[in-house]
Amino acid sequence: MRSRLRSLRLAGLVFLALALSACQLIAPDVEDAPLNSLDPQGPFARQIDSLFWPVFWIAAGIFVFVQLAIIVAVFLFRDRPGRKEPKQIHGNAKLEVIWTVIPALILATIAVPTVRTVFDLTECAPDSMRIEVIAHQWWFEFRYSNIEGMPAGAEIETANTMVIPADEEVCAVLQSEDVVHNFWVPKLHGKRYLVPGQENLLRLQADEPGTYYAHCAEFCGLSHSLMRAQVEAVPREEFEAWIARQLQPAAIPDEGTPAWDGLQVFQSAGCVQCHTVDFEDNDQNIPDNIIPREAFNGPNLTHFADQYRTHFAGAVLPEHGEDFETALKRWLADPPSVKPGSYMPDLGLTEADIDNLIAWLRTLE
Amino acid sequence: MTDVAARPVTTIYRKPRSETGLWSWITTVDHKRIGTMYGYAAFFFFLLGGIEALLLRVHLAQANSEFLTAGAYNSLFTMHGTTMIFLFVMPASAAFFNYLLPLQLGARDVAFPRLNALSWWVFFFGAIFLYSSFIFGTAFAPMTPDGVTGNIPINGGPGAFDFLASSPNGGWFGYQPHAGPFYSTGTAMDYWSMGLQILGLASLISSVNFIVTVFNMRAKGMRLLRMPVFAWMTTVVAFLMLFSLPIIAVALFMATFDRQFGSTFFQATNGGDPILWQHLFWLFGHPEVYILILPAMGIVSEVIPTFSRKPLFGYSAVVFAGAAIAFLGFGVWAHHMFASGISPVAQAAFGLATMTIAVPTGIKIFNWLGTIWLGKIKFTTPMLFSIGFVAMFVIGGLSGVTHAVVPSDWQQTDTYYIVAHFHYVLFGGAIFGLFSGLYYWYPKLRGRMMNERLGKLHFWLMLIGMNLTFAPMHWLGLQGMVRRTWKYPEEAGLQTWNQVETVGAFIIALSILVFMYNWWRSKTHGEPSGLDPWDARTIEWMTPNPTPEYNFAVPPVVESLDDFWRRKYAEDEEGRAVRRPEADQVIAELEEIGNNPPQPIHLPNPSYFPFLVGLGITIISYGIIYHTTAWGKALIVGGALLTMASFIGWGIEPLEDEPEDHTPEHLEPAEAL
Amino acid sequence: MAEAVHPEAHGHAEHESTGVDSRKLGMWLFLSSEFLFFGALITNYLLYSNRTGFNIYPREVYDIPFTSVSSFVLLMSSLTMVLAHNAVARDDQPQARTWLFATAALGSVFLAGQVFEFTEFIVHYDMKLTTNPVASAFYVLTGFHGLHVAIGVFMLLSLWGISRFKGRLSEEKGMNVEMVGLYWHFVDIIWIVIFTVVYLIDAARV
Amino acid sequence: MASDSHHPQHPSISQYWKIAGLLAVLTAIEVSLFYIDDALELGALNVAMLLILAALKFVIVVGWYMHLRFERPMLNRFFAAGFILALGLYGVVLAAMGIVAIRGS
Ligand code: HEA
Ligand code: HEA
Ligand code: HEC
Ligand code: CUA
Ligand SMILES: [Cu+2]
Repeated sequence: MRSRLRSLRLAGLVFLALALSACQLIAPDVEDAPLNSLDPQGPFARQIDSLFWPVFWIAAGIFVFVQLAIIVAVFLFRDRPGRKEPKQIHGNAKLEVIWTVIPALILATIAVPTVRTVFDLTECAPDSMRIEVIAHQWWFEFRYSNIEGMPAGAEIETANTMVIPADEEVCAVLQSEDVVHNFWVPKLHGKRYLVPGQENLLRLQADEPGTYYAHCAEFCGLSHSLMRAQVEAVPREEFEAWIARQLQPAAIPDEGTPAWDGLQVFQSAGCVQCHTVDFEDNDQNIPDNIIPREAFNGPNLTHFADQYRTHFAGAVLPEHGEDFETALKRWLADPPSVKPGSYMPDLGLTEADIDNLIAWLRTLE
Repeated sequence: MTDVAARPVTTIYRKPRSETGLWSWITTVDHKRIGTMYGYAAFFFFLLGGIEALLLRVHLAQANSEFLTAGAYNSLFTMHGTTMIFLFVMPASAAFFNYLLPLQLGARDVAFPRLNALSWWVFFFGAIFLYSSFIFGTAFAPMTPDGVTGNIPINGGPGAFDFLASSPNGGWFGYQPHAGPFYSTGTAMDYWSMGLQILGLASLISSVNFIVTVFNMRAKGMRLLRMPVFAWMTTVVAFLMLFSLPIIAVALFMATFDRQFGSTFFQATNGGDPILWQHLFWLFGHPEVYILILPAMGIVSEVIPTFSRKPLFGYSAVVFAGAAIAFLGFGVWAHHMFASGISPVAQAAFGLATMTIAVPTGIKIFNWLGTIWLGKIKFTTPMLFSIGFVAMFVIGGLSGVTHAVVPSDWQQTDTYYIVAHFHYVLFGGAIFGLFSGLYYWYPKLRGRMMNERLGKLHFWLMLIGMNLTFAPMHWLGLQGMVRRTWKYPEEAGLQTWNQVETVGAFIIALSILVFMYNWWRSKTHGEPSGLDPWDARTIEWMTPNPTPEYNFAVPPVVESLDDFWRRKYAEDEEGRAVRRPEADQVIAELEEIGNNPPQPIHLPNPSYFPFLVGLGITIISYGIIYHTTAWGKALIVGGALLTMASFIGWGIEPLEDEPEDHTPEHLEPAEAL
Repeated sequence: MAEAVHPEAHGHAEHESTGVDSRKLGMWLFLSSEFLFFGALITNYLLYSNRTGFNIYPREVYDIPFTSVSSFVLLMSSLTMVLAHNAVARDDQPQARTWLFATAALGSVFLAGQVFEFTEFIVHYDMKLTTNPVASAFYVLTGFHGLHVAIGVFMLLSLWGISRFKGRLSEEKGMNVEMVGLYWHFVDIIWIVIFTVVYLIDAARV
Repeated sequence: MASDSHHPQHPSISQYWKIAGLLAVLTAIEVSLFYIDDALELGALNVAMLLILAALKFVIVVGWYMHLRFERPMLNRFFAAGFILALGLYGVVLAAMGIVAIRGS
């Protein structure tokens, strides 16, 4: 009696485990899970998805088979009063062959589409648009050059927001300035490392215009968890308009405005050591990026307030429910308290400095 | 046999110089004592690693949590992973190898008792060395933009426990160049690379020792294919260690040279290649995961037949499958690098190679099922843990196969889906197996039984707790929860399941407390076990419990697989087991003779040189970290002198006192160097 | 079940063992694992020496005649080693001692050659450990080989010392000449590989 | 088992000397090949010949000086296992890493 109870409990538990895993499957899709890898929004992600599910169900089938076998065995062959000593069976060659061959066949079935998909998804289409993705501790930089509509030699740099045309293949050229990072836009494709000294390629394509979130997935230091980005897919015309806008230099604000004061702070407080702003021809020769770019590079702020750039600082600010202004204040006041280890130091700005800076930064559309 | 038993018992055996007290433990060369020390140390580090995990879980229970600083968080998961793998599962397996291998082979000790002590002491000092980073280590913020190291103490951001951030923080696989000199300034990662180096040395030494033991120390009649499966898995693991540890040794040396002496093997700034580190690490790292699981599989292969009262189904298939897993395990390392940009040909090849491992693993699973099938299953605590092993390991194995599907892995890699995979194989696998073994062989250690009711409570709490903790991780990973993430945003919708996991982790902790209570109480209150508490099958149960110092008073002669069972049971014409009428007498006699050896037995002398060599090596390692300072150089020289002097002492010291009379040669442990 | 305490087990009955001395078996196992150790170091060197763009490559600075001589010295130390072992086997203790010492001496000559080579590279060609990964790989590979030789010399001298101290060498217990010999020859064959793969072949390619 | 029973088959002292002579000759050929290559540009052939010579020396030292020829086959197998494993694994590493595109430094 007791042993029966016990095996019942065991069976119950195994079922609990089963139920738990099942729960996970039917649990309502969190509407706003921005990095949901089960919600493909482009052909590449979809191809992976349609490879994953069959494999998953095969695995689930094997899982159920094994667990059921355990439960049945536990139930039927438990020791109860009067049960005879078992036959001393040492094995069975036929069975061994069966359970060697069947799994091998199942795996062979999985292997074929696996290999095909690997080759399908690796090589960028030769005519696809190339966008450089450069990882820094702890933000992504995107560089555009040699793109239709851009004059030769021109270059566009953005931070944390990658704008791409929807429904078109884009080839991301992945590089790193420091350590190994891992670029992941779950709804568009799987991950790819960004390795210093090496170039990797990743195909991206979104069916529809929209915002697709990205995250650095390889551990890359203190603020690895705050190294995010967003991919903004826009219709073709809007993309071209965006390129045109990005090619414009920044305007110099009128003297006397808060924005003008902000620009002065930008120059005097040391921001120009790391940040670049491409100004329209000016006789003031505003210096920028004093530390050589090869040695260190902060985000290019020329179009900081571009309409697509809803987030900044590794796309972690503004945080949920926070408005842009407050977040920017928080950032400028003490970056390392927001992003531990951030290379952007606390420059000891006064509140007035910060307000002026924000006024100026807001003009950088 | 009667003639032997009737012989007057004269001298018992030559005693080691000190039998009890600290000194006896420091100088012991007895494989059982060494095994015991390994076991306690491993469990201690399990608690530390577990407490680290609990801190991580408390932190992660909240979106955007600021319970821990980022620095503390990074150190904690690094030390959690490193501890669990190198300071818990490996030494816990070593504890079982040490305690059981000679007993299962019918030997008196391992082939090289002093080298065995050396492995243990090197491990012990290596572990202390690694953990001393919490006290001596330093971690600074990355270099400032102008290329000058600021020696600015790490700003861990908001949160508590920042003082923990001085320990290694590069993740358990220490990816370069992040773990290199430019991005992990301070000494924290030096402690990591040197610490693992020392620990690796310990395992390398013991791997040679175990292989030689298996090939040269078997009792009469114990052919290779009559060895218990656990002994087989020990052999396989020893080969895995023998061939994989030198690789990590080189990788760690290279990392150390980068960090200490200015080479740039992995530093891209000067033409180094970070991918080389990944290859070398995983060339070791993947065999390593089979080093972690195969001992547990060996344990399960002992427990399941015993409590099914049937021989292991397909013994040789199980053995060969273990060897096949090990062999194939060398050829799949790059499945940890599917996203690293290796060529599609390599990705496809490594994906396929990885899948093939499911075949031999499946063979094991199905043979265990075949063993309980038609058996007469007794649900003792060890059996529950073994069944739990099979059930849980399969989950982890199957998610492993989904990683082997390369494009899927591009989505899964570096997410909690992977974390789920490896906790199912490691916790559901290795840990369940190890606990199964602890309950099963406890009587050998103490001569008493552990409490079954508490044991079952432990099992059920642990099973529930582990599923609550690790099952939701599959889901979270697919929902986009990245690994090693200090903060996840509120809007990511990940918090609920994270909270469930945290609750689960505390249920596991509770189950461990139950276990600890049971262990401690059973020492005095457990029922006396007698010689054969489980009606067991293998010959390690032919010695009295607790095991006498000399193991077998009279070396056994083996005639078949499961020799002990054969002595107790015959088969009727249907093939059913029938207890021999003389079985009880056999046991009584074994007990009697086991406690009263008919002949004097020579045991190897204790030695303090292994302890000193371990100490010397560790001192050198400290010296290397601080080699730029005068006292660092002094430590190197001092440590080297101590090591060399100890080796010379070792070489001169006799293993045994000159024998007065002849002992059977094959029982006498050999000794080298 | 009389087998449990088979009285014959006390005698010299056949038992399940390979018949190979445990120390010897252990040494061979250790040596075979050393292939993985040196293999990684050689791989490391080959990888970087085939990469372009470094300012200096070890192959540009090798002094082949010099290294050939020191390779020859190491090769011949294998001869003296095997003669020492042979002498011990014949129980010719004085000869054994001589050959042991000769082996240690030849090993030391090799080491001295390496020290000279390193100094030469550093001082004349400014190729330091820190110069670039090929240089580092070269120093670490040959350095670890040198460390093995040095440990070998230490063991040889210990044996020699023990034999002077005790008057004789015993093969029965403890460290013995055969074991050290195996180790020594192994270090030699690793050098055979290094000399060919690292010095001759790479240099030939320039 | 301290001493093995195979000693009688071991080479004699004079054989040891002859082997050393052979090794010396092989080394001499190696070194001269290196110089011949400078003159004749043998390329791959030269590499092949050097590798064969090294393999010969390797086998001779292992087989005769280390007596592996005269030992139980088991030792041979263990030793070969490490060697072959190392060749295989590192060969794959080199192949895999050669294909990776490098940005040059
Ligand atoms: C005990 C340790 C252990 C074990 C046994 C395994 C077993 C396996 N592992 Fe796992 N693995 C880890 C520990 C382990 N792993 C760890 C620690 C990591 C992460 C390291 C890190 O990044 O920190 C990892 C990561 C890891 C990755 C890399 C993921 C990534 O980072 O992107 C992959 C990819 O292929 C993988 C695959 C497998 C496979 C295929 C098996 C197979 O051996 C499983 C085989 C078993 C079964 C399949 C179940 C039983 C079989 C049957 C019932 C037969 C029928 C089945 C079929 C036909 C499918 N593992
Ligand atoms: C054998 C290996 C092993 C084991 C057993 C565990 C056990 C656990 N692990 Fe594991 N884990 C790893 C190996 C293991 N882990 C590895 C390799 C990593 C990767 C690291 C990396 O990324 O570098 C990892 C990473 C990892 C993470 C991911 C961190 C991240 O990516 O950010 C998490 C998060 O939840 C986690 C949780 C847990 C939990 C809750 C347990 C629990 O099961 C722990 C249960 C144990 C206890 C709770 C101990 C009992 C304590 C007490 C009873 C307290 C009382 C004590 C006293 C009174 C003294 N682990
Ligand atoms: C030492 C270098 C350095 C200095 C000086 C510096 N910054 Fe930064 N700044 C950075 C870096 C690096 C980042 C990216 C941080 C991240 O996201 O992790 C950054 C990010 C930013 C961002 C967010 C950009 C985006 O799109 O994500 C703004 C705005 C900014 N800085 C403004 C300033 C201002 C204003 C000053 C001067 C008061 C300043 N910075 C001084 C290095 C610097
Ligand atoms: Cu960049 Cu993580
Ligand atoms: Cu793996």
